[in-house]
Amino acid sequence: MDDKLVIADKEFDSRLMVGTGRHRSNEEMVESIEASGAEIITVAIRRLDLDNLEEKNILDYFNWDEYTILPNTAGCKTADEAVFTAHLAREVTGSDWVKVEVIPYPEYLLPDPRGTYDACKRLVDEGFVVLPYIHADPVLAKHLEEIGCATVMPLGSAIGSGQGVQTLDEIRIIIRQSTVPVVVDAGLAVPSDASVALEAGADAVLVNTAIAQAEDPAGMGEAFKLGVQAGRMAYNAGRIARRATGVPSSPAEGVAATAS
Amino acid sequence: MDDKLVIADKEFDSRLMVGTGRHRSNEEMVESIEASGAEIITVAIRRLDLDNLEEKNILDYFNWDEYTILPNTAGCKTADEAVFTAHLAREVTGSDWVKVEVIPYPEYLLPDPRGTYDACKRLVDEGFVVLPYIHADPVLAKHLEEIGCATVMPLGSAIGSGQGVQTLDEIRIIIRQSTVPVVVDAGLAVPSDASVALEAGADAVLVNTAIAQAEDPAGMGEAFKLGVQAGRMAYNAGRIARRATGVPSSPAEGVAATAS
Amino acid sequence: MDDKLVIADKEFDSRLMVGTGRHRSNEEMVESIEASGAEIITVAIRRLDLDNLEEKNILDYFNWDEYTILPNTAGCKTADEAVFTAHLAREVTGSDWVKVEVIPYPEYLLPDPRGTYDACKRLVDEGFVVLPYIHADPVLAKHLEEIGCATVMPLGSAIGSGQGVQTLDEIRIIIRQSTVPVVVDAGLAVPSDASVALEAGADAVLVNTAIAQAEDPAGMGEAFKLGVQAGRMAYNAGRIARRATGVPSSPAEGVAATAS
Amino acid sequence: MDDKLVIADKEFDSRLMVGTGRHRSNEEMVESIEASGAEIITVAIRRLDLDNLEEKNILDYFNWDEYTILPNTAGCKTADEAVFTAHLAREVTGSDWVKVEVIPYPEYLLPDPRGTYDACKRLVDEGFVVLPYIHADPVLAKHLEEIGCATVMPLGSAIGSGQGVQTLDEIRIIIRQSTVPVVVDAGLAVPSDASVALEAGADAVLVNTAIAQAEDPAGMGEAFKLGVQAGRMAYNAGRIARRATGVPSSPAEGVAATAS
Amino acid sequence: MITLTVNGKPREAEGPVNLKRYLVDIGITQTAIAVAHNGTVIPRTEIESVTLEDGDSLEIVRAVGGG
Amino acid sequence: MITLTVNGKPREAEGPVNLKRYLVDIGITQTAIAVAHNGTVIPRTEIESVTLEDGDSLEIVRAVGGG
Amino acid sequence: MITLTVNGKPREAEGPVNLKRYLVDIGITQTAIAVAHNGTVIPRTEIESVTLEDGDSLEIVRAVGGG
Amino acid sequence: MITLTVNGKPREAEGPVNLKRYLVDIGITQTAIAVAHNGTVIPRTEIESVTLEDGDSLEIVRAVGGG
Repeated sequence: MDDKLVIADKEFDSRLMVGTGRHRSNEEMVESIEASGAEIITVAIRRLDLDNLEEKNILDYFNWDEYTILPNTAGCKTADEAVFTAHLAREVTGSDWVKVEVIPYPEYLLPDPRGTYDACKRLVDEGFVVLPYIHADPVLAKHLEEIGCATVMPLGSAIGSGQGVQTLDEIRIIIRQSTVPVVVDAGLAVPSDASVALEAGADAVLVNTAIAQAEDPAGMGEAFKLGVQAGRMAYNAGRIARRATGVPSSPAEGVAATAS
Repeated sequence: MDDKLVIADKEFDSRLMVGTGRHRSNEEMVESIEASGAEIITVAIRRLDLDNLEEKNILDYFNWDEYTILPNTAGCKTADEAVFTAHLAREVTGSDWVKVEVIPYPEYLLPDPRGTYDACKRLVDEGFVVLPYIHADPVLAKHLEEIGCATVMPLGSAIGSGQGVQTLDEIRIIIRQSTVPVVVDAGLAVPSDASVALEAGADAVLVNTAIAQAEDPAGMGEAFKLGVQAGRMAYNAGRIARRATGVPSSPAEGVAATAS
Repeated sequence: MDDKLVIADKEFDSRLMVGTGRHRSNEEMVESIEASGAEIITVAIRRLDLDNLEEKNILDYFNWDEYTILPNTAGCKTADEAVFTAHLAREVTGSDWVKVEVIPYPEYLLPDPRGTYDACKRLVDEGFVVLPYIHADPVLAKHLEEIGCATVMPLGSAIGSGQGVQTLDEIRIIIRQSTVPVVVDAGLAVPSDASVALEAGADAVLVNTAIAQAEDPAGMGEAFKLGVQAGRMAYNAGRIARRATGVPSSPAEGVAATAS
Repeated sequence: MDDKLVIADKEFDSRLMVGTGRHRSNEEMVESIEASGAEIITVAIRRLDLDNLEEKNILDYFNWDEYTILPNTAGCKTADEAVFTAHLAREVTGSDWVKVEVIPYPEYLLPDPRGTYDACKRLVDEGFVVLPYIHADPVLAKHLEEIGCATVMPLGSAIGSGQGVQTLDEIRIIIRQSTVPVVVDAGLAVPSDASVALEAGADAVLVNTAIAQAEDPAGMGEAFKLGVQAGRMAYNAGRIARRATGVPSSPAEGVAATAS
Repeated sequence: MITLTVNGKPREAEGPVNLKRYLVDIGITQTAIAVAHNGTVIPRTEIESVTLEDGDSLEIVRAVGGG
Repeated sequence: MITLTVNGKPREAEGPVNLKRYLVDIGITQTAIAVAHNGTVIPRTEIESVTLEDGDSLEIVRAVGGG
Repeated sequence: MITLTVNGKPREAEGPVNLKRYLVDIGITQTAIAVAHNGTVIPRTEIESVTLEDGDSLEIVRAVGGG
Repeated sequence: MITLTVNGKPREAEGPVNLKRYLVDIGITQTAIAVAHNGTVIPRTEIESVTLEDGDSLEIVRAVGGG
């Protein structure tokens, strides 16, 4: 079945996006991302270390014919910082795709709805392909779609918290209302978290810490690949309804009688 | 990696068991079971319809070199009925494996801990390979293991309810204490339910209604196959811990400064 | 113990606010509000029915020496409408307190973070005492506090949905960060929902539909009164911690030995 | 309204039973139990300390005209031990009421369904008023009722775990099927846990650790008193239904129009 | 005769007419109301000083049950 | 003529009759079945050695779809 | 001298001795207790009629805080 | 000699100096970078046309691992 993910007219077979942060080594990073089958990879933008100019650039670890790069604005506390970082990112990567993060307070790493909206509005007007990271707020998601964002990326739970999808009810509403792909981002810890999102109709998920910090990143990368496929297949296959009471899976009639 | 499921010294590559009930057609049954990759198949024992002796026998739909048959005692309300049905099942199938179900009340289809224990005790003593279907009761599970049951099969939620794994805390205790395979049975609706069980360390799951009654049983069968593989892989890969607060997946240092 | 709720320097003994909507009769409304012990009452602002000028005004049902009136901007879809309605409300009630609701889409009745913020900013600058109804968004809550809102009112779940407090994790964060009272509003169905919020450290709750649409509104009003008191008392009394395993409540030592 | 709890033809105004274990002092014990309004008090049976015969007996701290004593069989691992302890308890207390606990494994403090059933059967036949502590197993509960137990006491979560009511779905089934009072026992940590049980139709709750180990036991005792009353009142008052979407609590019609 | 829009509906009136007078004319006696004239909320104290012209709009509101 | 109870229903038969013969008589050809005679399950190998008397009961079962 | 096992510990006593007397001798004054003699619970009323022999075991219990 | 602020730290340089030249001087060879001059991001193509004056600030960034 042809069932591709389409973002800004670009088609993808994989519905799993992965981050490149928090890996214990670049070798584990490359190996686990290959195992995950992801086609979209996020990176951050940071100052060049002028005292260590020999360090190998992360971009050199990947064959960019096979991957789409998605720079983020992680670390930005305001709309201005996010727009500035997006401009830098476009120069660094040559791509106009950007994952917008505006996070004013470090403790819980939750996004600022107003700052995020303002940054997205300006970047969309400048022609960027904008994927905003947001709280699972259906009204904000609708407004971001209306100004031309390419996707919405509601959080499942706080970044790196590993609490899974705590916001499923709101994400269901976002999915029902959205005309752009809904990508569940942040908090996913295990493949079942990804499956839950896709079974509910989410178009994709983004995973980083769960793979990078697993004991076996490559194994977890492949596990997420299968979990995402399982969730999407189940969504297409049409699940059974929930019921308050049970229903026998064996026939009620025709049980043999013991001697009485 | 060699990571087989072993029940009563028999090895299996698949950790998904499937039922044959509630299918809309035998064709859908066969197709979806093939798609699921299951190696263990449950059947029920019922009176032959003397007015319709031409009906094709369900056993004729499968190549039994590829599958292990697991007759159940569904429909039995007492230990006596379950033992009697197990005896009939052995004659019908030629196998001494039996899934013991003792369910006195039809509305919620919940098993009787005492009747189940008594039936299992007698059948184990007779040399049957006994897989009891039980409430997620860690003490009962331990006692059934102690009398020689081949597995324990705690329920996730009521049979056919599609409520998923509502008993995860108790199942975690059962897993921690058990020296025989723990097979989560009943209530699973979507692959994430299966993944959740396997991520927690369950050895396998049994699924019937979720596949048989899906809009596309073959698609759902394959989805469960992947979900079970994903869950097991994630269990082996070592998941990240849950945290109350977030942790950045991008570096905190080195964010470029906007002009001030 | 002196443990009063203080909003904009005004002290209250009750931590339960009640709405006046959806009552089956004004008699039930008055009776249930008295039973609830609430001291803060919300009302909506609507066009006078020129064809039915004899109708008794809702304000005439209460003795305003005993109650504080809190008009809301329910029905407003934009910041402009909310500010306009707040101006009307001040004329109608003679009070400058206002519960700000900006809800653009009717289906899920979820508030608009940006529109709500803009309306609050303008009303605070005009000298209103502003209590904003918001999604349980910790960043938005912090920003509303910073511009001078008197409280924040995060939702437990959608208005009238009766789903209780689905947003407890985010509400805990809001409570931890907030220097103004946190009032959990919307979705509460039963007293345990109110207790849960107060046990977590919320300063108050607002309830309307749960009381107005109960079979016995006066009984439910009193039930909420007790549930709110119970929750606050428990918060002050210091709850026990959660533990993964059990701890005996009876001594482990000294059990009498049966004859052996 | 006359809404008494009736156990074995004895009437009680309070639906809160309390334990006497794990208190930091006998003074805190007495004070908190008085604050809780409980009328049924549990005690354990243990060997007399022959090296400390002066110690004041716990029974001397209460006026037994006001309380009903409920000795338990805590510490018993088998039916025999529980029956033996019940015989001792009857001599010690002069009462034939007994809370039957049969707990073979110490780590999770979960009851043995078969051992509990056997002890109850023998004690009921001997004329005891038997209140069994059980896993939230609807079939076991029904069988215990059928042999003449005075109540069933399903657990909310493991004793002393403070995890609240994790077994609500099963408890709802037990309530629906039961003709004897259903008392939710174990795991309750805060008044909302008690309210949840009573709102669901449970007849009473038993609390020990949550009060005894609170920072302020008397305050927590009173909080539970109110929470239990709130839950029962709400049950009688008829709660609103849960809905997937919201319903406005203010009128949809008649919003004033801003100038256009 | 002038035509006003009152609470969204057209209404004929003798006019130009003073707002306070008009409210009395159409039978509004209760005091716990608010009035907006052409989109501007009119404080109680200034109701007398407003004159209604042809085409003017009025919003007349009161409190109702709400949550 | 004898009367048996087969799968809960009364049935006339020429008899006394050998069980294996009776199964053939009533048209049962498939082999993946089991038979209980007066409450006792009869191993395949012993079916020939059972004689049905008046009043006997039989349960004849096979596998069906179940979970 | 006889040896008893009392609450799991060995104890010497002058004996054979009457149970009620023995309880007094070891200083047990409180009444809210129960006694099991060789595994049998002794009703209050029968304590006087029990004689302790060498090797007998006693369990002497009372109520304590518990949940 | 001029003083620049480069990635937040002061640096001496011979100058005024052309930006492209300066990047080479301090040893930056890799191309997958971006530069902001006094808060403005400089497109690759325009790096040659920028002259650094005393007191100017530069931000020089590259991609790193991030989520």
